[in-house]
Amino acid sequence: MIGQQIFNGLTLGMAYALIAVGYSLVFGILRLVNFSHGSVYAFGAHAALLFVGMKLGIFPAILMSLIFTGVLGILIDKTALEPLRKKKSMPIASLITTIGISNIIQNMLTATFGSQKKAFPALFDFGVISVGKLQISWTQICMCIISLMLMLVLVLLVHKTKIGLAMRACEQNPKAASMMGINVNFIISFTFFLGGVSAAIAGALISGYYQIVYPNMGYMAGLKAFAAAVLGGIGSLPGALIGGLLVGVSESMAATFLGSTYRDCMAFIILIIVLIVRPNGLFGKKGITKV
Amino acid sequence: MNDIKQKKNFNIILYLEQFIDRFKLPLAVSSAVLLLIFPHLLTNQYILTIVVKVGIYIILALGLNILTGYVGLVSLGHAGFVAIGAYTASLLATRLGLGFFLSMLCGMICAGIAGILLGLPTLRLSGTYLSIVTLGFGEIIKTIAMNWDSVTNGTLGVKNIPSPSIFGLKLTIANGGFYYLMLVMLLIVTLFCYVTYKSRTGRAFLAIKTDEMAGIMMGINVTYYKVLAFVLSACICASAGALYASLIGYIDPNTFTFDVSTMILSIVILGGMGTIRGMFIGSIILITFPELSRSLMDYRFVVYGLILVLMMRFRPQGLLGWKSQMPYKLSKSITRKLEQARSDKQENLSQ
Amino acid sequence: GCTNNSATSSESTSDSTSTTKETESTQSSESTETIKIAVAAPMTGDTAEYGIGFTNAAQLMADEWNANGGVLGQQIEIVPYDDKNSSEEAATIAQKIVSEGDIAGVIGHFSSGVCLTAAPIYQQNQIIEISPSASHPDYSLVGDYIFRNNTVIKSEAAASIDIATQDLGKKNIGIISIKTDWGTNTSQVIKDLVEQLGSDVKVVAHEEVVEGSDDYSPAITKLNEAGADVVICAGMYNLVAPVAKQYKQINPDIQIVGFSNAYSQQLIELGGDSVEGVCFPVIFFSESQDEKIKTYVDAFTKAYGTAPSALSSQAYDSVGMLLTAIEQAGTTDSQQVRKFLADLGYDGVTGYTKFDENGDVQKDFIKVTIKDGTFVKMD
Amino acid sequence: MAYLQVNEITKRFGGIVAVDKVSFEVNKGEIVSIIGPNGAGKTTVFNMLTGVYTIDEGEIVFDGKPIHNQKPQDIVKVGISRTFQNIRLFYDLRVVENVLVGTHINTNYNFFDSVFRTPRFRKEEDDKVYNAIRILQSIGLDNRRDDYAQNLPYGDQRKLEIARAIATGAKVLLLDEPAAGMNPQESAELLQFIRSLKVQGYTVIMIEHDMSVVMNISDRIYVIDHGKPIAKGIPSEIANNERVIEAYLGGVNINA
Amino acid sequence: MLKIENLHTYYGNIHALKGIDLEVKEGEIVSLIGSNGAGKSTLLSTITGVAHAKSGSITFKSNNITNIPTYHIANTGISISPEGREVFPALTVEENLRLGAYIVKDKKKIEEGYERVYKLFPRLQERYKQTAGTLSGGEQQMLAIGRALMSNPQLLLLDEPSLGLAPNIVLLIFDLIRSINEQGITILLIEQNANMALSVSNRAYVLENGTVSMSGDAKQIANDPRVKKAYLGQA
Ligand SMILES: Nc1ncnc2c1ncn2[C@@H]1O[C@H](COP(=O)(O)OP(=O)(O)OP(=O)(O)O)[C@@H](O)[C@H]1O
Ligand SMILES: Nc1ncnc2c1ncn2[C@@H]1O[C@H](COP(=O)(O)OP(=O)(O)OP(=O)(O)O)[C@@H](O)[C@H]1O
Ligand SMILES: [Mg+2]
Ligand SMILES: [Mg+2]
Repeated sequence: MIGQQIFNGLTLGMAYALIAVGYSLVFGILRLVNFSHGSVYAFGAHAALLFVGMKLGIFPAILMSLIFTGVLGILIDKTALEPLRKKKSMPIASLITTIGISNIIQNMLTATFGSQKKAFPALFDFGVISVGKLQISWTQICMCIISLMLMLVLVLLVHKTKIGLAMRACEQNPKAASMMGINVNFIISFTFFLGGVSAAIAGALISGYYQIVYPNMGYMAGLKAFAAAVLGGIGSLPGALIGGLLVGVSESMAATFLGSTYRDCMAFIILIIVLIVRPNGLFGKKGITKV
Repeated sequence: MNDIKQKKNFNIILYLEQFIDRFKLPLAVSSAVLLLIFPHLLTNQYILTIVVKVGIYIILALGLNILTGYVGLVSLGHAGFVAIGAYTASLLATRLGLGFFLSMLCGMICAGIAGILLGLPTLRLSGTYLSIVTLGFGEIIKTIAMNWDSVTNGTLGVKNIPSPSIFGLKLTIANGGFYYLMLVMLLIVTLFCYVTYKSRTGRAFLAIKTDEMAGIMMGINVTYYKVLAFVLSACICASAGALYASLIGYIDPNTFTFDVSTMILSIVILGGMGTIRGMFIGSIILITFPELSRSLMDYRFVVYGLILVLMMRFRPQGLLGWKSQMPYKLSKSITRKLEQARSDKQENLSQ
Repeated sequence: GCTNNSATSSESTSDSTSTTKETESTQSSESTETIKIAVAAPMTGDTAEYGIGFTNAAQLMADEWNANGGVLGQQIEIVPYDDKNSSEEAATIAQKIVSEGDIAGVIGHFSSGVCLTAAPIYQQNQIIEISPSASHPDYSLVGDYIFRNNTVIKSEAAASIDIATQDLGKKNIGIISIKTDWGTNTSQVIKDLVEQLGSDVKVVAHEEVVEGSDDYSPAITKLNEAGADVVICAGMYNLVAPVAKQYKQINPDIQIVGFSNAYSQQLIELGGDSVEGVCFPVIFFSESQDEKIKTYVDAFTKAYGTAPSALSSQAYDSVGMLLTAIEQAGTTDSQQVRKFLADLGYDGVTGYTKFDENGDVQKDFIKVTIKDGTFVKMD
Repeated sequence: MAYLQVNEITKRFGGIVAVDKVSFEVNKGEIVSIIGPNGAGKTTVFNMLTGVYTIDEGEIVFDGKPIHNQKPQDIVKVGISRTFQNIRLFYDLRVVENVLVGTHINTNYNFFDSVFRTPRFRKEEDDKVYNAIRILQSIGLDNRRDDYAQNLPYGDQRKLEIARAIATGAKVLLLDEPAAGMNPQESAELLQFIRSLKVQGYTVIMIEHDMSVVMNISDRIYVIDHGKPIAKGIPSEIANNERVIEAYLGGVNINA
Repeated sequence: MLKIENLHTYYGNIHALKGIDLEVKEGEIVSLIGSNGAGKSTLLSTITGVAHAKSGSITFKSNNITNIPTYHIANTGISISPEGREVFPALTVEENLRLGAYIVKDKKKIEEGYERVYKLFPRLQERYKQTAGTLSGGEQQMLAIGRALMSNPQLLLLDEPSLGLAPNIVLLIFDLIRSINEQGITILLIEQNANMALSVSNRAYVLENGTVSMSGDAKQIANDPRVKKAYLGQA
């Protein structure tokens, strides 16, 4: 049973990791916890549901939802966050703004789609394979593969390309970055686009796995993914992956040994323990404290 | 254009401050009278309930403001402290029949201890890392409240929490007593915050917020002040929690969700963090708005979110979050001493 | 959004018919044009669908009355209040309703915990509350103005166990329940009842799960390891469907028994093939051949696009009972109405209803299962 | 033994030995300068003296007591205070409040006093404010008392840092490039001010690249390069030291 | 090449530049001196679009560049070593330099840039993998200057380049200013070390309280008694 539970946890962890990437991307450039990300994820899932309903075929539908959600990300940045940056406001103002945005998106979803849980078609449903006593479904395997690929693409993008270097420069010192000829607002919007796309991928994959979609789906998952991102060292993409897996497995273990009702705080207990030992998360860079 | 507008703003703030400074006494007296007779002007219990709720949220915001507005530690889990205060007080009141004030005090002590337990290990954390730990704290407290059935009654919650009473007089919304109780507590907390800020404690808080390293180099014991801020903040929020529990008469783990934490934080930021005045306006707006907009139904919280976004968009420093433009206030004795020194010097020169 | 439309459309027809009814208002009541009935339930948030369902059902009932001239010669107005299914909101709402001064009665609050917060306020201010969904035994004990049109947990749990043990003939019961006041209570009641049964039926495992996570695999794995051959699922459709789905992946033979609040068209939509064979006891069955129910279901489906759920139907009947009591009392004075309500025998779509001394009801259960994607009576 | 005695302190960062067995001593009332090329390890020495960095080897003895590896806030209490190479003021506070924060440690009223506004609180608070204003007057910042530190020009910010360090009541001041960003005229004024500190009995240790300041004011100078001490002596000796000229002064002619 | 007319800049309500007129001709070294808070850095910020000009105009190579986004300005061939160094603290020395050449498309040019900077400041080559935030103050200053050189600018703005540098490096910097000017780069220089600045410059402007109080030939300015008294520390 332990084996099965660990595997359950890993799949769940992949789901968290997928969402956590979005937090890390935006945090990695703005030092901002984007609380609207959970809602953007729910939006992505609903968009996919909507386009699937239009009978475009499942993959075109998902592609459409990726684009729409990416655009939503840009929209959030352009309408609400960029003006704040222009005013050089405190970071916390942006945080509150993202909470507001989260409210707007989530309640708009409820108002248009209703609060009830809706069925989502299964993706990659090629049945189950048994390895010894383990039952592994193809959906799970595909989810893992796609997450890993996404992660790899993003890591390469951030660390090996010029735009990635620009992203890191903007995070460090936006003023100096613009002096170097970097269009900071474009880079930030681009990051939000990536965040939106990753949220939509997460939305489609996770909905396809659980076959459920509802406006509030990003709430708890979002918080835990955020915890996972921080656990791994927020801003670090591999950190998001490891953090997500760790949270997933520990939840699964908690559910097994303590009972499912404790699982929601498991992510946070692990998080607190890790942070006390490593204040910047597992892969987080230490802040520069030279005086 | 923009600059001219800002220039005007600046003058308005200075003018406003001078105005308030000059008419301190009449303003204070008239608002006190207004607040005191308020329940007699209005017999509508619903409105009175809302007003009390606004008051409770002001206390909560004042509590969080110590930590976030002054020390710069952003907490996303203050619902946890509220829960500790509310649960401790209500359990003591319902199970042991303890009086309101005693049980509130116990709630505050428990929250204070929780403040230490949370504050100490997280000293090394900063920024987002601390915020997420506080968030986790809030969730953990909620989970404990949900699962520790034998004590907290689990998801069934605590029912029939008695109203506070003084000398056998039950303070309820109906007889206005609850309102006055809220008023007194609010006054005490406000004064407490005021005197704390106007002392070396307040300065140490601000120093830690703006530059922790420089603060350390001034000999400030950062550990002590951070933990102190946690404790004060926790105690104040716990007292509000106890008050809240006896207002509603029923609590369960879902009373203390993440949304409560973000609500308190939003009040602090929207009002203007690091100010006392801001907490009042922030709470009034954010608590009354959802009530006023009931007719919007489904779109109520869409509009609520919109308000948050717009307010931040146009006043990111918070509605009343300006820095005082008045000269630094010196006490009379200092002015006298300085005058003295100056004239001495002049004498010396002329000699 | 549909509620407003139907309210206005029915108004035009009312004038012509109002004269036919000969109920004059004896009571003091001021010159208010309408009699207001509050529906207080979650209209936003996770459980908004239930509140909206209540409102829709209440509106349907009001429309029917209004078409026949309303009550006491006045039109009936349904006023929705959103409590977000939160106790604190509910307390405020209750205060607001009390302060309005012209609310003839309250249909609602959704979950038991919320009801328990609001009920004392209504009781103190002598306002009638009928909850279509509260099932906690304490709820109706709050006072004599507090009623419910839902069975208490115990009777429904007994019915579920009966399905599991008698109809399905299983011995090893697993319980999976949501961690809410209702879920906790229900699972406790199930355990107690099973224990009383004695014999060789036993609860082999009990897992509690929280809402807001869609991954139930750890709990399911545990239940399966424990050897459960039937699982009683104490949760709404949104728990039953994913549990069925995830359970059938690892054990296709598992039998799942639910409760009446899982009885909703969405269960089938959400669960697809996996919910085939899920059974539960209901007091309202929309496929029923009963004329009254048929016309109701048709009207509801026409107005709102979906068939009514069990809980909505209970709200529908609750409004009917309240209006009947007002009509009988000849006044909206709640003291009077309360008396008539307490003595009322009402034959509605959710069966014959008669309140006992606490304000509780006894209902007969129909056993329903899902077959080929539709609800059918069990045989 | 000297007032402040530093014995062979060493600091490593990964592979880099930033400070390698540096020793020096400072007597009461002296002005001692530490100079050396960029990246020589001067600021690191200050960071070790004030407890920002723990030292890997060696010892620091102040007034007869070892103070290495004590917490920074305790070292301030012992009486050593500093300014920063990259200015670190409390930008949201007013000028006078910045100085008041400096008085933090030698304030004796407790939390209770401040909550109940006891006479003790009032008296001490008044004393502190008065004291702060006097310090500002002495450094020539009195006219900017009510301004927020943020709005000061660079040079005034440097002065405010010094004022804040003095306010801690420390008798040893560590000044890290106090004249950076000042024009020759302003440096000359600063020089006067530091001299006046000496007169008042302060001990000053200074890092500075402006030779017109260093050579005119220092009682003694220590030179380090690549973390290692390379010379020490009075200004005229240093100005003519071959190694120092080669590593640090280059072709700059010093009129010491 | 660069022409500034009647420029006004505000920080909120602080009027920092009160009508500046200034010109830099191609191939010149122009220095800008003035006491603390005179508005020198503000002028550079306004040129680079970091601070917002309220009125007046800035023309560069006969294009109006007033208040256009900072990144555009970098693309026109203006590069800056700003006040306060503004390095990217968590990025390595090498990455910082790479960012300096962000607008350069030609890979070979970038490689040449590295070589040039490393030859100039061997210290930076020693530390090319170190994160910039942990460099010493002077090392950071070298990095800021090196980074500004990476983009092969036509106009180089230097804000107190000698700040915090050792005397021998200061000499090096001034040599550098001379030599890159000879390579055809126009330079606008802010210095507190007015003596040396004036000695390398063709022309100079003296800023006081947000206005130009004096301008002219560098030698002439250096010999002006008021300048001597106020900025050169010579009575
Ligand atoms: N935290 C750190 N991590 C890694 N290296 C460091 C750290 N702090 C300092 N260094 C290195 O140690 C050396 C000494 O730095 P320090 O700041 O003491 O120099 P300095 O003598 O003050 O130079 P400057 O005159 O330029 O300020 C430098 O090479 C620097 O890169
Ligand atoms: N960000 C800012 N906000 C408000 N005021 C500012 C800001 N930056 C500069 N100032 C003010 O603008 C004026 C000009 O400052 P600026 O930095 O341009 O001077 P400077 O000549 O570069 O001085 P320094 O030699 O000290 O660098 C000063 O009075 C300063 O206080
Ligand atoms: Mg240094
Ligand atoms: Mg400057």
